[in-house]
Amino acid sequence: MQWIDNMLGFFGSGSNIMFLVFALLAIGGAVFMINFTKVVHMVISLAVTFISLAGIYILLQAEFVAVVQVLIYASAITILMIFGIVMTNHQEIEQPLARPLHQVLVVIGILAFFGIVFYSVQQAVFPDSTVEHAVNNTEKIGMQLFSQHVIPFELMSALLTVAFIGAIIIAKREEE
Amino acid sequence: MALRTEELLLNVGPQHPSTHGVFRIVVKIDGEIIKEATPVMGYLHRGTEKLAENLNYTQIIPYTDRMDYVSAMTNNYVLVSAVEKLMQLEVPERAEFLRVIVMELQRIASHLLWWGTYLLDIGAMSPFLFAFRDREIIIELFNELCGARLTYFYMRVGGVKWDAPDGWIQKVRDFVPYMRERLKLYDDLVSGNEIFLARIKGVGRYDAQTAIDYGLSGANLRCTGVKRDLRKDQPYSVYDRFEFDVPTRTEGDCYARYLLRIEEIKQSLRILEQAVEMFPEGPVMAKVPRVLRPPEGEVYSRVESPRGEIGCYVVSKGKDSPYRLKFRRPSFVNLQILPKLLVGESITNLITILGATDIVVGEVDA
Amino acid sequence: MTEHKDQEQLQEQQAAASGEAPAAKDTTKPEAAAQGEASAEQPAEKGSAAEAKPAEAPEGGTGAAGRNEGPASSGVKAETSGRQAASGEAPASDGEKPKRLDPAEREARRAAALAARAAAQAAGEAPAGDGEKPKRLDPAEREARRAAALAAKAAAKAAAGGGDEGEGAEPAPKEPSPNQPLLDKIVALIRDQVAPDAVEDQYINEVDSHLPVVVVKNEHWLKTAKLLKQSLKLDYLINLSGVDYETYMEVVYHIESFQTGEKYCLKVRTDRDAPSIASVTPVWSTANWPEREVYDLLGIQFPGHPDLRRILLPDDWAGHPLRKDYEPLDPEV
Amino acid sequence: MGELLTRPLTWGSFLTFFLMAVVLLLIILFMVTYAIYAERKILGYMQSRIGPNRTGKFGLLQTPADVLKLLIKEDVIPEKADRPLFKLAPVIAFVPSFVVLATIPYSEHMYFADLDIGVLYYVALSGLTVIGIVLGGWASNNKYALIGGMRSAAQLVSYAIPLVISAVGVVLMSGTMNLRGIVEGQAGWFWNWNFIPQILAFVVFVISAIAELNRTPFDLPEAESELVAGYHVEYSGFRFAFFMLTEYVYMIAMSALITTLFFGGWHAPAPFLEFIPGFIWFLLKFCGVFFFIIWLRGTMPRIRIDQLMSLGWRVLLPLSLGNIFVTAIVMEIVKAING
Repeated sequence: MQWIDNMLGFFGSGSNIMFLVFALLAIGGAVFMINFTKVVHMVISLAVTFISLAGIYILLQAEFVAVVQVLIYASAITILMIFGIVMTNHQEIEQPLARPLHQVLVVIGILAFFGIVFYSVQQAVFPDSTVEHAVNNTEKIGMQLFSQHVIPFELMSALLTVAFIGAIIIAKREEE
Repeated sequence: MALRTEELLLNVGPQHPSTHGVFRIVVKIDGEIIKEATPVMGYLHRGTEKLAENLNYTQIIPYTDRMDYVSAMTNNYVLVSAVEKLMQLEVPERAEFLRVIVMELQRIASHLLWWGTYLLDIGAMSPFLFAFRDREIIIELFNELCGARLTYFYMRVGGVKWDAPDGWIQKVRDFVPYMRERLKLYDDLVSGNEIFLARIKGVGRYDAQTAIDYGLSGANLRCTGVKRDLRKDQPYSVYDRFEFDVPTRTEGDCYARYLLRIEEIKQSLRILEQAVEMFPEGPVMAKVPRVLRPPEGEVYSRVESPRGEIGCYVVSKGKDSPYRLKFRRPSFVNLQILPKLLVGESITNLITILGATDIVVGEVDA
Repeated sequence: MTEHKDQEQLQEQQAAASGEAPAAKDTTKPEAAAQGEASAEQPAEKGSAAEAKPAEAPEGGTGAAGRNEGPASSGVKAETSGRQAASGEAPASDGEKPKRLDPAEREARRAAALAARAAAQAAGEAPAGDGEKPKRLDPAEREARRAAALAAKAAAKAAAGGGDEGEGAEPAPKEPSPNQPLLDKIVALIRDQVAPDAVEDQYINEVDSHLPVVVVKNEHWLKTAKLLKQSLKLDYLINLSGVDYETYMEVVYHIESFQTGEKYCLKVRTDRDAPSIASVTPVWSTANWPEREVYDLLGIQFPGHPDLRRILLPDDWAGHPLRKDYEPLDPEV
Repeated sequence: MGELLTRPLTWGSFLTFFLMAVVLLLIILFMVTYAIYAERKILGYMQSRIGPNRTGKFGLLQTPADVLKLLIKEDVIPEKADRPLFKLAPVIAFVPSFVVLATIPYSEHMYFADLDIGVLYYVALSGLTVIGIVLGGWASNNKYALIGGMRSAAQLVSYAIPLVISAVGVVLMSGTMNLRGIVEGQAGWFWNWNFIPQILAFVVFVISAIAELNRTPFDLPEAESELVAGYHVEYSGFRFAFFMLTEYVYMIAMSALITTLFFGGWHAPAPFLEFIPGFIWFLLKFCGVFFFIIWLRGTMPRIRIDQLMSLGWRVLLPLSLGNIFVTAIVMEIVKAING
């Protein structure tokens, strides 16, 4: 019974427990995102997923990515979506009732998928030496962006600026 | 396909901090821009005109106190002056002086109240407390004179009820320089503030033609450059004896109205200063019969109240109560232009414009 | 201070000099008091008004000093006359009003105003010097002065009352009102431009500063209103009120012109059972809410009004409260 | 305290962290209580009145009494409100306000998280509060609340940008985003503090910070004269208390952040004054900033929403961008001169 030992070892570490919590929240958020009927509720569960992902990034010691995740996805994008929903007129569409057989099949499929993944993860042997974490990964990211990847970075920013201006022009035209 | 944003129907009032009473404006907004505004009033309608038909003339006076409750003295005066006109009464000089003094004090008090609450509407908190503190002095003066702080019931047909107590005139005299000092402080605190100017300059603008067409009066009319002040144009009481200016401005916006009201306080102080110097001796009440029965006839009396022209149309059939009594309430008339001004403005400007109109809901609804 | 005393002495001398029967002089008084500046505007009486005013100042002293010889009463009196004088002065300094007068009239008014000012200087300064005195007086003296003042007042009233009666006798045919030309002008205009029978009634409301009143026939009202706004530049609707006269209903319009300064009162009568008067909201935007108010409280219909709804009372209110036959739905309330 | 953070997460260290967080929460609650009291007293003196002086000595118990009242008040939820979101919104608004406090270094040895990205962390987390505010406005099913919530969202999102970008100037000077590092870079005399070399960034930052705090003259979301009370108009009792708490905790956090970024954190203004503990210096500077924010409330009227937006996008953003540019150039020149 190696997997029980594995489990115990897993729960012995605080960061693993946190990982489990974040992972469950992320998945739960995604599931509820699909299942809620009110659009605003959906957005909130999506935000939960975003924040949980940020938590997982922190566990991976990628603070910069985590913070950017919160800054852009969890706050900016979520608020943008809420804005769009609240400002526009929308009717709540009644969910069509799912057929029972359909649901049973879905549950079986999910369980099968879980079993396969669980088994293969248990079987897999990870290499012992993990990559050394950068002590100051923000600095590293900065170095990478502005030295090796400076051209893609600039291209991306130009692209975003163009999209930004385009959006303004379209919005202006509609106003007239 | 164009994505349209939803139009909202927003009820501003009847209970809203910036309608200054129970008054409602139904606005249709797109985002924060007003597409349509419909004022709804009558929440404070007490049927003053109907009640008056069953009361004798002296009994009506306290009802006028409650119309424009921040300027009760001018309301008192418009009614008594109408009856005096009808009866062709000669009012003792001292009484007329007392009337002028209390009316000008009232004008200052009313403008102070407006100033404080307007700044509160704009979002500044301290001026409100400053204004109330200074207004308190005037109210205390009134309290000393007639025993009431808000609804004075001070004037009577033929004079005033109480003579000034000892030292009262001196207190009024002392108030003038004090208030001048305070006005300087007000100017320092508010009048030059960038945010304040940005908020009210150019907002709620109309021209003289529109103002006359809509029958506006008071600072709402003078802000368009029309020089109209009944105290000068058709002097009543003893106003013809005082030297004062009628300030006007030509911008026609909220800022002009703001400056005018501040300037009017200064002019009122000038009048007060002269009135206390010229204050005569003598009785404060003419000989009038116990029961007032004005002869048959009708009269329209008009007075420059802090809010504009308050008028009183009395039809008498020779009885002790009026056959018909109608008040021209400046707040009611001035408010009419509001829907026209609001279209295309933001909700924030609704407050700015409504505030600058200076209405008292008790007067709108009467 | 000495100057003031001199003024006072001068005044008393004048008073002594012109010691005539006060009643005769007083006849001009109520008129001057009631009309104020009106008397100065009046072209017919301009000369007499100008003369009356300076004469009045010493006369004020006479009335009082002759009877009571109290300094206080003379002060009161002198100031009253000063006020009259000043009221003559006010329009001249006003700047706006002279515009509406023709040159000749203006000239006359100027003369009147100047004379009045001179009188005011003579009389008006007396009370200022006088006002200082009471502080120095002992209570007894003050009491005496008070009594004197009251007596003076009563006497003045009696004299004024006598004057009133005298007035009726003096100008044998009823003295034409200063605003008679205005009334004639507007009536002629309406008759000429609208319809010969458009004017139902016309008179001068003497109590109300000689306000010209015209009663216009209901069916001609809208056309008249438009005409008045255009031809007479009556651009300011001061007040609009409805009255229920039990046999008919009436809507009263007080209208003023900012350009000429003329003021009129126009009335339109309507049937009481189906009251209806053309709306003047298209002419004066001010009329909008007052018309709604009249509709609300008196039930008069205003065809042509953009939005005739109740304004002060709730929409489901029964009846129109200002009608004389109004019975509240629930008398307890 | 620093070495604690580097240890692996065990149940023991978790408990320690948890207890410390609870203690911090209590301290913050105490500070908020007296921040409110201080605000009322200061405003009172500015408006020539006394302020609270009845409950307890000098009115010191006034705010605790108010809080107690709020807690035992009936909790009203509008019938047509979205109940789950209505209840969730105050929590979403409050939690980030408390979480951001973790990264502030109160003195050289007193801090909770030694993050390399302290500045970003603050901004990112505080952005989450907006969700709570918008949701509160939306869930109340009240038009005033909705408009208040929308205004708030628009305002907070637009002002977060100049806030971050103006802080970049400071980051450039210090060469780190770690708040402790930034403070350490400001040691020595007070002219080493960032507010002098980064005066432009300082001004932009303070303006944006006040806008972020929804304080006068940028208190539009709850502009009571227009929107009655803005997004929390339907809230009562302890849910309202949560929003109130959020606001004041942010005020404390922002004052602390400004102290850290621009006023040299725990450093004394002159080296010979270093014998006074750093925490005292921090507290003094913090109180100064806090007083400034209250002072503004006593004197300023409220700006209009469109003016607010154009100020943020057309004035503050270009200014802060320009500041980065100038700072970078000057730093390069200085580097070149120093060889």
